[in-house]
Amino acid sequence: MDITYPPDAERFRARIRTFLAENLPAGWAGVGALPPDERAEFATRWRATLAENGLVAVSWPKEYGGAGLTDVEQVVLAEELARAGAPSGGENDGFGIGMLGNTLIQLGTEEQKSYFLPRILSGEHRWCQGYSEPDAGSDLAGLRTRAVLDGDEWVIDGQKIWTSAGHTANWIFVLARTDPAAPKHKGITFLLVPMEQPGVEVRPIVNAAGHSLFNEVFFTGARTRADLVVGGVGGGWRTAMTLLGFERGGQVTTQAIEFARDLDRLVELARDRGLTSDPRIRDELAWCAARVQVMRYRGLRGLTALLQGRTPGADGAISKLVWSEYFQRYTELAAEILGPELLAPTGPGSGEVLRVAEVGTPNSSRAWVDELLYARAGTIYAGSSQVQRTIIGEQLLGLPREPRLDGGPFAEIRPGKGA
Amino acid sequence: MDITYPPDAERFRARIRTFLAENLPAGWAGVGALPPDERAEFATRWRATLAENGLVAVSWPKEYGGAGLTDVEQVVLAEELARAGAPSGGENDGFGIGMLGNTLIQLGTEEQKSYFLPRILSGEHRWCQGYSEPDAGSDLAGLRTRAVLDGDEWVIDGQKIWTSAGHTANWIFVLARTDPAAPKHKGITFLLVPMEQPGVEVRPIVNAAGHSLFNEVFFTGARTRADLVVGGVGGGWRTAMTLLGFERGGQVTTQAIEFARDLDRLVELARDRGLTSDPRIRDELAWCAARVQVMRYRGLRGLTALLQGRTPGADGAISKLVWSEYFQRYTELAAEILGPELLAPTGPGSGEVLRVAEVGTPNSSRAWVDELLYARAGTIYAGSSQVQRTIIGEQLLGLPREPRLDGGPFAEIRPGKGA
Amino acid sequence: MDFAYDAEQDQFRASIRSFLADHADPRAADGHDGLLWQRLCTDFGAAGLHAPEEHGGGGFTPVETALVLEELGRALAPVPAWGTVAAAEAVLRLGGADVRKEVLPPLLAGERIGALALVTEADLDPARVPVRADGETLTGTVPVVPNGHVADVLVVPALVGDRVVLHVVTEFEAERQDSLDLTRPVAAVRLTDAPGTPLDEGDLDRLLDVLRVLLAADLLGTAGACLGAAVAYAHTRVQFNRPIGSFQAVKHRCAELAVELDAARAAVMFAALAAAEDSPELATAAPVAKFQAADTAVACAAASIQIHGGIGFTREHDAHLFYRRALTGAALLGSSARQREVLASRLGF
Amino acid sequence: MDFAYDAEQDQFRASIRSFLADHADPRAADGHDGLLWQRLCTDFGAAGLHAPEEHGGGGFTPVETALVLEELGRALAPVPAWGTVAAAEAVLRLGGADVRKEVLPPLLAGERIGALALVTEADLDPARVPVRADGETLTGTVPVVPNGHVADVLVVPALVGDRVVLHVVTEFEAERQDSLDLTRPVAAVRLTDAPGTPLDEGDLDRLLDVLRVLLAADLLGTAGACLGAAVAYAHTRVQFNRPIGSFQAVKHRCAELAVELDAARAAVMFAALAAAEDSPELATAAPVAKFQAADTAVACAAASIQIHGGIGFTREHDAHLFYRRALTGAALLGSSARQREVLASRLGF
Repeated sequence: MDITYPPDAERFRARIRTFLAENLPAGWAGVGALPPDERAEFATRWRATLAENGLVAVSWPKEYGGAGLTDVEQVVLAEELARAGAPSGGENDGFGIGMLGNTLIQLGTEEQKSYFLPRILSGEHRWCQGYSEPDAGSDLAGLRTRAVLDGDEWVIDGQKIWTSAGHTANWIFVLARTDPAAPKHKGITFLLVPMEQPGVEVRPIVNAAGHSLFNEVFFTGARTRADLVVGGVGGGWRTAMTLLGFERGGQVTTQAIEFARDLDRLVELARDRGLTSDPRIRDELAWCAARVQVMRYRGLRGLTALLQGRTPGADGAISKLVWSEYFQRYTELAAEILGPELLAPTGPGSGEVLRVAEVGTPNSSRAWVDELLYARAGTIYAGSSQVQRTIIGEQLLGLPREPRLDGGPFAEIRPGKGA
Repeated sequence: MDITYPPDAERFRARIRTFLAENLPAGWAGVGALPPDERAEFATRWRATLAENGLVAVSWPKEYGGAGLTDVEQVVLAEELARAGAPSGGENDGFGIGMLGNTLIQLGTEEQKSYFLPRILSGEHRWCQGYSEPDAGSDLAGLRTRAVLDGDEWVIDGQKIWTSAGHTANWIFVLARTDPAAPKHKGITFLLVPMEQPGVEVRPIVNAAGHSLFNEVFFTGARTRADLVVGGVGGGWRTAMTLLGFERGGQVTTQAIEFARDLDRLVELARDRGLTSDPRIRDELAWCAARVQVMRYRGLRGLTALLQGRTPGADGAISKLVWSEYFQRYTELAAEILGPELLAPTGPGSGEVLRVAEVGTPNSSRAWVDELLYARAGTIYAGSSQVQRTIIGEQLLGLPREPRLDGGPFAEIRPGKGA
Repeated sequence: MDFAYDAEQDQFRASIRSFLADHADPRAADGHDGLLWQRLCTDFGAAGLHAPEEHGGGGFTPVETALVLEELGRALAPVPAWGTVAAAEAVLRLGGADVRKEVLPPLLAGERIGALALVTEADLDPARVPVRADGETLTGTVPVVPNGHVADVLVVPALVGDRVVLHVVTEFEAERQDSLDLTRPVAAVRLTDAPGTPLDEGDLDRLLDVLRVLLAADLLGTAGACLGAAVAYAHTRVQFNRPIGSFQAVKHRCAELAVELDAARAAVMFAALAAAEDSPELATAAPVAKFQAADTAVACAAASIQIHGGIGFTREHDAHLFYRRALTGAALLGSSARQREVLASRLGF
Repeated sequence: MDFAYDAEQDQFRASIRSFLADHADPRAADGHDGLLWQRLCTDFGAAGLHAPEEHGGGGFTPVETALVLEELGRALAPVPAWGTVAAAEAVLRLGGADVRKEVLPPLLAGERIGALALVTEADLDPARVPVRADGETLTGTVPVVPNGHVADVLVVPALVGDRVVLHVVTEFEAERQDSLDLTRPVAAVRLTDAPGTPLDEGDLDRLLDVLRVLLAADLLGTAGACLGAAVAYAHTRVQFNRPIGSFQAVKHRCAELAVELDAARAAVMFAALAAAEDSPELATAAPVAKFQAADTAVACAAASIQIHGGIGFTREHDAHLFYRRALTGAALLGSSARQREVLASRLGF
């Protein structure tokens, strides 16, 4: 056993640190230290800087214009960006580069690759993901958005929801039902759809913390070319699963980095209130510290698996459950530390983040209230805790599935909302 | 609102207190203070004393030889016996008097009543309950013990398990399948079976605490008279449900009394170890005290409902869940208080009890270890916590049932143990 | 033995519930629907059910007041009930005859709005009280006062020498603060040489205990509304061709919350009765009711968001409003851990 | 970067697991199967894997020793591994060359059995140490010593002046006590003018940390065995015409425990590596591993009883044996709350 990084990786790390020192603004204290209204502008500039330095599309082979970094280099880059509190790309890059780009490289036609990949890289195409629907959440395969071929175009009708970064995107990859007579997991097709057309409307969803991170996307006779299908007509479910496999491979060790940093902030909050001497608070803080250590150990193990080319199995489900359940317990501890300060939170907020606050976020009661609220969403989006437990139970422990009631043709399954 | 007892009830309470003072042994400190091997003998003597004073079969009408106490008198009697740490009857009386007797009074034939009731009262017939089977636990209706008519007798084959007080009983009421072609809840018949015959064998089950409170009962061509059926052939499920309704009506307020008393013992344990000043222990002790208060409030509400003739609905399920889950948390707190003392428990044990230790149980580490172990069983027997939550979810909250896979004829349901 | 609401109480509850269903909108008027409060006071006597009739109250008991607060907590009614009831309770218990006569009738009639400048019992600690009495006038700033920005009458702890005495004040500046709870917003209140009428130095613990019970009732209502909403949604929301309420993950979680809710209901009922009877049991029943109701409300509100899924976390959905109210109720008058410490020390642990 | 067991370690684990599956019976010999221990020492070097070869050890690292203890905890092997390994560790770390040379070879060869007369770190508190050194001899009674009744060599803290020094003793009387853990029973040990060899006054915290890791490994094995048994039973046990493992109540509880088990596994692996590398990280990793493994073991053992239903609470079933072992492991070397306090203070909270 050995938990040091190879010398090459450490040399790469040194390079990245130099790059960050030279390219981040002077006195850089992390995105969280920027006023919220300056963050988007910074992100745009920063993406350009990364692109100039060949640090976008780090997972793509160089032949497609990617950075062609090795796995460990991707991990090191992600770690250093996380430590510095600098974004790894633009708002839509996770979808365009991390997901769709990698999927096209594996499953796309030559024509799709040569058309889309450069435009994703340049930022001309900004992608978002059209998966969930109002009646298809945990049960994603229950989706009802329909696409029918009309000559050489698909015509799409339906509604998607929980589309992150939908308002900044101009392309969307959509799961649509193309054969209602097939069983629900069949008959789904993965389509690439331009958003700048009359049949596509994007509406923001404002969340409980007052921010808008998600959108609804309405399709009313929207159109896309017949050949903009990835993975074949009726093969969309498999394509979607392939794509999910590309999520956050390089992020295997950053979870612990982020939560460890934010825990320091919480300890400081407790100390400031004189509560680190309260045995109950100490006990909870220690539990949190231990959980962050466990995230770190899991990260090292995950990185080892990544480097050895082993697939993680249900590890993603465990990882999601661990951080999202931890996030709740940890922000509830913040609430207990704040006590009556909760009633009138002051200072700047934590901004529009989905997980733990960004580097540099002020240690204000308002920022903690934001995190407390966001933590409630953490166990819902990207697969609820219930879904993750089912995955762990069935895939890791091999426990038998529930009896299925939705095995027949999709058209015969009763609609999402009853009574 | 008014939480005082009516004057009549208080007069009755005074009478009971006098009775207890006059009839319990001098210096009586509760059953828990007796050496374990003297408890059975005391119980026998005490039952005789109760009988002489007309205090057995308190819920039966006087015409059947019962005490004919009013509901509130039954409650007061149960409270005073609980406070004094004196049994309310013999080991088999809960089954013979509380359950079967009341069921016979409601559903039995005249012949059954006149034959069985006096013999239950006298103690000649000592009953136990033949419900659960190795493959029919939570799914009681999945039982496989068969009974077939052979002339004027039923012939019974099968196995029952978790039969309390089976070794001291000489009669057993048995749920047996008499029509395998019917759906599982139909085709069950409630039979009265004498145990002193060659076809019935009782084997004790030793539990994890080393005591034997339950038995297995094996039927091999056991026989009983064709007319010893309660509720009709095929009507056994309904009879069984009726019988369960008679469980512990008079005990509505005793749960809180018992747990409050034992919590005093735990506080004393903590104080003795200097741990009542530990904020974490204080917090847990206070939580326990609050939970016992809640049991008390629930008891007062339940008593009100009883006196107003309202049926409790899912209240029994809540009550079971509350005490059994509390019992675990509370004994785990005892374990934390004992700390390393757990390794080598000393002093007398708590004896063969299913719930909280009896009045007078010494405050020894061994007694607490016994309770800790027994608490693990509390969430299993008499309907597991899972079963109780389902009852609460479906009956109290009206949530929809799981899809059923066992709706067809019983004979076509696959056997209890697979692969 | 009659530990249950009677028919009259049930009917009263039903009528206020139905009224609130028609008229209470948690999003109305930035957390202060003055008209609704006015009607609640005139039509239901909401502010003063257990005050004596001579002061303009209803002559009932804290059981009825708790019942009103429970329904307000269920409806998330954006009315200054907490501030008014708490201020009135302080005056009722500790005010002399003159003060009571002057202050209570307009408060209870809904003509004036009250607020209590106290968030937790630590605010009664002489070392921390921010307001100081200087002769007949008071000066200082209290940073967080629920309903303070709409209040006409303020009850405020002030340092008189080295003792803390509650005072009634009507001249103050209040500035609404950003509030976690959107239905019970808070204000910072500044007193500058404000004339104040001192109340008696009576049993502040007892006052706090009664307030704990009333706050617990509010939390109980919130808890019940959240569980009810979650259960209703679990009935109609279908995934995998089944209502999600048929899955044990949802069903059993709801069942566990139903058990806690039932406990909170029993605890609030008992504690309110103890307050009504001025029983010594109030000293234990009040902290039990407060933390049981608070923990249940927070858990039910969180579960409601979870069971509703993404939609439960949108601004448009009420789920987060309940969560916010539950959180603030849990912090008001001291955290659940603090209630348990109070309980432990009163029980002599 | 290679944070995983290698093929050799996996193979070693597999072979000891298979050996234990064939030979270890938790009910054997009233908690002391001497023959089994003898074979574990000779065939697997179980007692001394990370001791240097010069002392009769295997020359491996604590990673391998942890692996053995994990398998013993999984099999509930009734052998004096804890006592022997703990005593050997003390001698290895704090003994002079002579003591090491004399004591270690027979211990590690399984010819003699060791015990450490210490249950929690409080037993190192001068005010509480029951044994006193008087010149060269020791006198006093230690009430609870795991494996003490079968031990030949005892390492015991004794008061020398006002300091606590560990001593090696071979003359003592031991009386087996009723033990919660039936597979790792304890004894009371009495020393009467017993000749004792003092060890150095080295870093006792470090010694305790290594012991925490090894005990955590034992608990990890117990946890894994319990979850494995519960999952296997949930597969085959059919109620309502479905395997009970298809119900979410069972499936999700198992999944939650799998998450905790995974955390415990990672924590023990990391802490053992930190011990192997003598890294400063051991100071945090050891208490983390100890409480994570302990809490997981207790939870898995309790869940195993619950999922097995009534049968899991019978004396014949192993489930309660695991529960007993988990409970004692959790208490040994200090409760989980105590581990967290150690962690908090080492992290400077």
